[in-house]
Amino acid sequence: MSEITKKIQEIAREILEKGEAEIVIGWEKGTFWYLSPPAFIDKPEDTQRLVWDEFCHNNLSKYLLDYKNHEGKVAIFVKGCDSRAFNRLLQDKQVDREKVVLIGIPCTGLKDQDKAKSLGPNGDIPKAQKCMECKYPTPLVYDYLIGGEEALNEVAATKEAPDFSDVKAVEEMTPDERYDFWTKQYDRCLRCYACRNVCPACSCRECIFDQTRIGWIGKANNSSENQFFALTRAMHVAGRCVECGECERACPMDIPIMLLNKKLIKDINELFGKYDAGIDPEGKLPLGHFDKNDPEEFM
Amino acid sequence: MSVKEIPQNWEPKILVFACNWCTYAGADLAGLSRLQYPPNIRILRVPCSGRVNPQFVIRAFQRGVDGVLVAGCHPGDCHYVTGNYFTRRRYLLMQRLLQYVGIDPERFQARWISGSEGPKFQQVVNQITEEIRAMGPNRKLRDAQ
Amino acid sequence: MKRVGVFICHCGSNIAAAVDCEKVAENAKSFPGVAFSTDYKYMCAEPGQDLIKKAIKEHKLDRIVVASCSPRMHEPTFRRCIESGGLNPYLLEMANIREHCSWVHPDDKERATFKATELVRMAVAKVLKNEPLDKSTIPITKRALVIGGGIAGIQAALDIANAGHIVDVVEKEPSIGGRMAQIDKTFPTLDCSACILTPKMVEVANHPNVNLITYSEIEKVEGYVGNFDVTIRKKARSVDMKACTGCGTCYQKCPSKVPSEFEMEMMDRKAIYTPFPQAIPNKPVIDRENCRYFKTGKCGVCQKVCPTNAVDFTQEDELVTERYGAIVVATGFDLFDESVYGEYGYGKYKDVITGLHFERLINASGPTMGKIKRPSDGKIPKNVVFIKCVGSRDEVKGKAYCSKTCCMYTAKHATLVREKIKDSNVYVFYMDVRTPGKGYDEFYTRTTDQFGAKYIRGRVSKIYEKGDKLIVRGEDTLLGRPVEVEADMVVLATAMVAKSDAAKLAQMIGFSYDQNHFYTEAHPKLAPVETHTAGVYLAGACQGPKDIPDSVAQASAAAVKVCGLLSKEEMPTEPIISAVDEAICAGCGMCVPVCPYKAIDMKVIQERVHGKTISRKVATVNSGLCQGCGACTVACRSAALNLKHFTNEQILAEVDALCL
Amino acid sequence: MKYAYYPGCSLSSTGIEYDMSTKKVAKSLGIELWEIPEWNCCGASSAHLTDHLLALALPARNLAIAEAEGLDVAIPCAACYARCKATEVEVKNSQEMKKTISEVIEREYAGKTQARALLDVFVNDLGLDSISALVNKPLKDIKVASYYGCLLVRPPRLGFDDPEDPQSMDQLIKALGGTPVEWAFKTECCGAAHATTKSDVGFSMIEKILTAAKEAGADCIATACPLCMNNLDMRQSQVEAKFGKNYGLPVFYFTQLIGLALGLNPEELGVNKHFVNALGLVKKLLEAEGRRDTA
Repeated sequence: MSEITKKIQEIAREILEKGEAEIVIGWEKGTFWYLSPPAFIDKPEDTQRLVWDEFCHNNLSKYLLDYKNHEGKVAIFVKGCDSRAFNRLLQDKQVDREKVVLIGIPCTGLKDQDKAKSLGPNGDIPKAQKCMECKYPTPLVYDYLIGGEEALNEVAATKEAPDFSDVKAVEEMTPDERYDFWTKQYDRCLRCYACRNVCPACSCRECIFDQTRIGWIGKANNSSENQFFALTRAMHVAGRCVECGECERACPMDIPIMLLNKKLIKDINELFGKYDAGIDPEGKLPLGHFDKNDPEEFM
Repeated sequence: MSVKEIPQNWEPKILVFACNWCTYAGADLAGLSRLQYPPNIRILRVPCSGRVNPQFVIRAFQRGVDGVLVAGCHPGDCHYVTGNYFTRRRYLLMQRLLQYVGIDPERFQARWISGSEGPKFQQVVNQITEEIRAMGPNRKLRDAQ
Repeated sequence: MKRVGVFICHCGSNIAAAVDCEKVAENAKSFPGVAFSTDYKYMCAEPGQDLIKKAIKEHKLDRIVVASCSPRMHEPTFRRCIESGGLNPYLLEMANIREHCSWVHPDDKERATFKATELVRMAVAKVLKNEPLDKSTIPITKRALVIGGGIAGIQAALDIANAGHIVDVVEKEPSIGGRMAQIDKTFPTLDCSACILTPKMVEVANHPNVNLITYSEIEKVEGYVGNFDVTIRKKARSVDMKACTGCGTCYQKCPSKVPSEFEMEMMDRKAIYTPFPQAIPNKPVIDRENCRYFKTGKCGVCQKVCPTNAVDFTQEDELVTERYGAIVVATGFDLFDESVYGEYGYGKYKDVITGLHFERLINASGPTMGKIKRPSDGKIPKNVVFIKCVGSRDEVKGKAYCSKTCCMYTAKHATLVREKIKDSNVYVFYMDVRTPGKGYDEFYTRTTDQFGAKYIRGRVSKIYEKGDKLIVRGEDTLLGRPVEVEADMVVLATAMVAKSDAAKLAQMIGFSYDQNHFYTEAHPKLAPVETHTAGVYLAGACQGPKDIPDSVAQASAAAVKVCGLLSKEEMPTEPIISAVDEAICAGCGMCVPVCPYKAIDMKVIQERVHGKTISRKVATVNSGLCQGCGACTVACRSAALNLKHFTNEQILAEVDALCL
Repeated sequence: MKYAYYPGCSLSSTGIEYDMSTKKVAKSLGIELWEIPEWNCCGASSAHLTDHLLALALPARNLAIAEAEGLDVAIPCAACYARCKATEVEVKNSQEMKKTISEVIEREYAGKTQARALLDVFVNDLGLDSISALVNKPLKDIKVASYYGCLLVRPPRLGFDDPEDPQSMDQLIKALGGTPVEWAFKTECCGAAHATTKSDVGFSMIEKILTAAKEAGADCIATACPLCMNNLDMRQSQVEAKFGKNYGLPVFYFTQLIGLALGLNPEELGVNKHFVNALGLVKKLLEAEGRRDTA
């Protein structure tokens, strides 16, 4: 890892020195050993703060939204999932490809932060769930690549495919069991909207959950409103979720948000044919087009 | 949910989102033809089934509706050419998502009913009303009130 | 405070028999915002409407709910009523307590009354959020475009031009005239096709209001009703239209021979050519693919012999953009690819031809000067077999539909063979004989009775060559016996199919077509010449197989629609359309592909953020195109798009009211 | 490539050379044929005229055995193929029939196993390129009239080729180095059993086919049906006598022609078992081959 850290620092320094970008967004070590929060570097000498380790979870693409009105270029590091998120923003017309320098990092998978916290630095910390199901560990779009083509091939070999066993387990419950399961989950929701705030598919200027004048949702924190939030958020990212798992990581109440997202991914694939979001920014979105031969169940 | 739990004098309340050009006209035709059905449905007129935001459906359950039907023109017959094809995609997904969070499949349904299908309108309303009556009041997703 | 007036109609006893209208009116008084509530026997009648108008004044009502029959019936009536009472017509909501209540729940007055009350409560909740809407107008460009210069296009252009409007006719080929120009005689009168077509061609060409744009194609169509911006590609003719006198010296001298499309390749034309002698404009074009000069750089004979120096090898395609108020699509048809029927040997046997070949064979200016001769050896055929429904009514190999014209033109052909070759035998294999048209069945009867064509009901199973004969084998299903005919020539009545590029044009303009690529009319009965796109009309066989009288009738119908549109300076637009809240719109563009009318575009707006001016993209709705379906509102996650009169707020209010 | 093999009764009697050549050729081309154990009659001609259920149940039993094995069935005889295909389609499209049939034959049959004509398997599964790659004695200068008969490519939509103007056997002949002749009698009825019961009708039908093949310039006829073979081959001399003609047209199963082109021994292919001398043509072919070799 330290070798990659060195390369990251070098390339970041070079980019800033050459003026290729005014800001480089990467990761640095945080308060705890198991956290590597994002770092916003604008001076070449600060690039030594940058690191790459198994805890560089934050999806940096989302931060580009903060630089929408920034005149100069911004450079960011992208893992496979960050690059899908970048494509997501590109497809949603939220970023300008010309204004971003992408530095790809082939990623062999990160470690579970929560487990790390409880097991300690010497424990055998397992991979994060999202990484165990990662179909795209290598960046799909980049201007520079850490480790070159070789690393790309090496990492590509580690790719996994989600088997949706967790989704299937929920599907196999009775309706009442399912309802109880989800009620228990969303009764914990604080409606802090952290899941929304980190999500690269959530790029609205004004989220409907903040639109009190229309009255989509009340401010009360109760099961009914929480469930409205859960279902609506899920439908809003349907066909658009890039599976970066940031929503679930950001959730302070450990709500299994990806379990909803993955259900929609599974259904979209079964109903409308194979589709992975954030792969082709020019393609059609599953809910943005239709096929006359879609399954007919409403006769 | 067992029959015992159904309160006395309870009547199901079912919301029907009907597109103006087909299903609303189909319901009008059922009326013109004097085809009787139980008075449990409330029709909400929208221009096209493609106007029905899934958030309206969840809201209805929150507020205490026992069942929701989204109905529009048959695929290929949409007054707005393609609206119902999007409806079909959206609600194929939405239906599965609702079931996934525990809503019984009978509670949310979607159907194509044309302006000439008065009898089909009657038959669909009869069927849904009976199904929901047998299940009792919906308590899922409801506001605590 | 909003003041809602509620009016419950008895509809005689239609509602009152099953719903306690007085009670509903009484209940409504307690609904939030209701300032006045009453019931009356007939709300739609004059006294009922007066009651509403009076109440608006007396009780200072600012929005109205009428609970009566279906809004599909009387919404316009009550909108007019409250408008004359001084309110904006869109401040009305209706509760349908007849079709959706009294008529379907006649036996349970208590519950029907309860339901009616709830329907009224929903309507009141909605009307409280209604906004006054105004019809706006869009200007109409007083110029029409006709695409296709066949008989349908010519007729439509003439009718529009005669009504005093300017019309451009765009034709792909070097001459107008279309399929009808290829046809020899027309059924059921047997008058010469050219004799009735060419005067119309001349008329349209000389009409002061008509502008012919031949050898040109539609490149791009933008805009909407009243304002279509159409880009036309004028293909390089290589001949200066102004200088050319049409003397014909060039094509007499041209050394490159090319099979003539017009003559169904039974005759040659030159590389510089007019498709047929009566072509309009009667000025040649150079077919560059086959021209020796363009292929080898050597030749230039035409240029040398041209007395007016009109030949110009350097001409290039020219793109022109023009604005039109309305478009008539009259692009015609193609013929089915008959080689699909291997057993009939089309393409294998020279003397198996199509009906259109036959038209040229029998035409006095055709390859045989009107003498019916077999293509293989030029002999006069004695036994001629006609096979109908080749490609039509055959779901397996061809098209499921009936091509409509084949029965009649086959009867015509049979008559002409018998007339021209006295000792001939004519056999017609048919599935059914369909002759619905004025004088059609009489014509068919003459074909069999007077001209002695032998009609055999049954399909042909195979055709094969035996010496210089074609053996046609089939079944006579009426006799239940196989039949075999030794024929000298076989004519296939091939199906009419849509133009191969029909779908492309429809997508470009933005209207729909069916599985056979025929253009879809807005309503099969009540709007047969309109498309779903306002301002675009259909004429002729591009909409479905049609004969000449039907094409001409439809063309005139389309012309009337165009004239109706162009007779106005501007047209009102329905105010129930989508609108974008630019402050909220993030410019993601999800709404664009779901709009069936291409009514949503992205535009750039400028705004000040933290003292800096920035520009960003937002969606914008074209009020001329938007039809108010609301599909975009659901595609928009942040509800930046909203549909007027069916807003999110209104629908949520209805849902909430239902559950109180 | 493995298929269940349903030879049917003709292939163990009058059509034995079809069976011999099929097995030989399949082996050479690398197709494994698993003969359905204890197969029964497909019921052709008699069953479907008398009892619909019986007509479906008979082939269903054979198909069910193959289905249990997870194999599609390759069927040489055109009549067996037609009956099996009819059964497959009807069972596949009717839950009710599926149930009834399974009860009658006391086996599960879901219509999953497909009935495939042997010609279809060779041309479309194995492919013409794979076959021509193995040809070492091309049928050079041999003009063949491909005769499909009435059942092989029918009914429309269910078949593997154009029902009126089929091409697959012609293409196969081309792949073998031969020349298919253009003729219009590819799917003409051979008269079936009429030659026996109403010989004047039957014989005139055979005469038409033989005359057409001769006039088209064919050296021989290729067929895919044992009954067609009977009529065209066994009855040929009778037809010649009756109509005063002289055809001398050898008739081959298409499998025999493949075998010859692959260089297999003609006798192992049963070429010596025909009524109209076919060995003569083979000899001519071999001699021509020899001349080319020495030249």
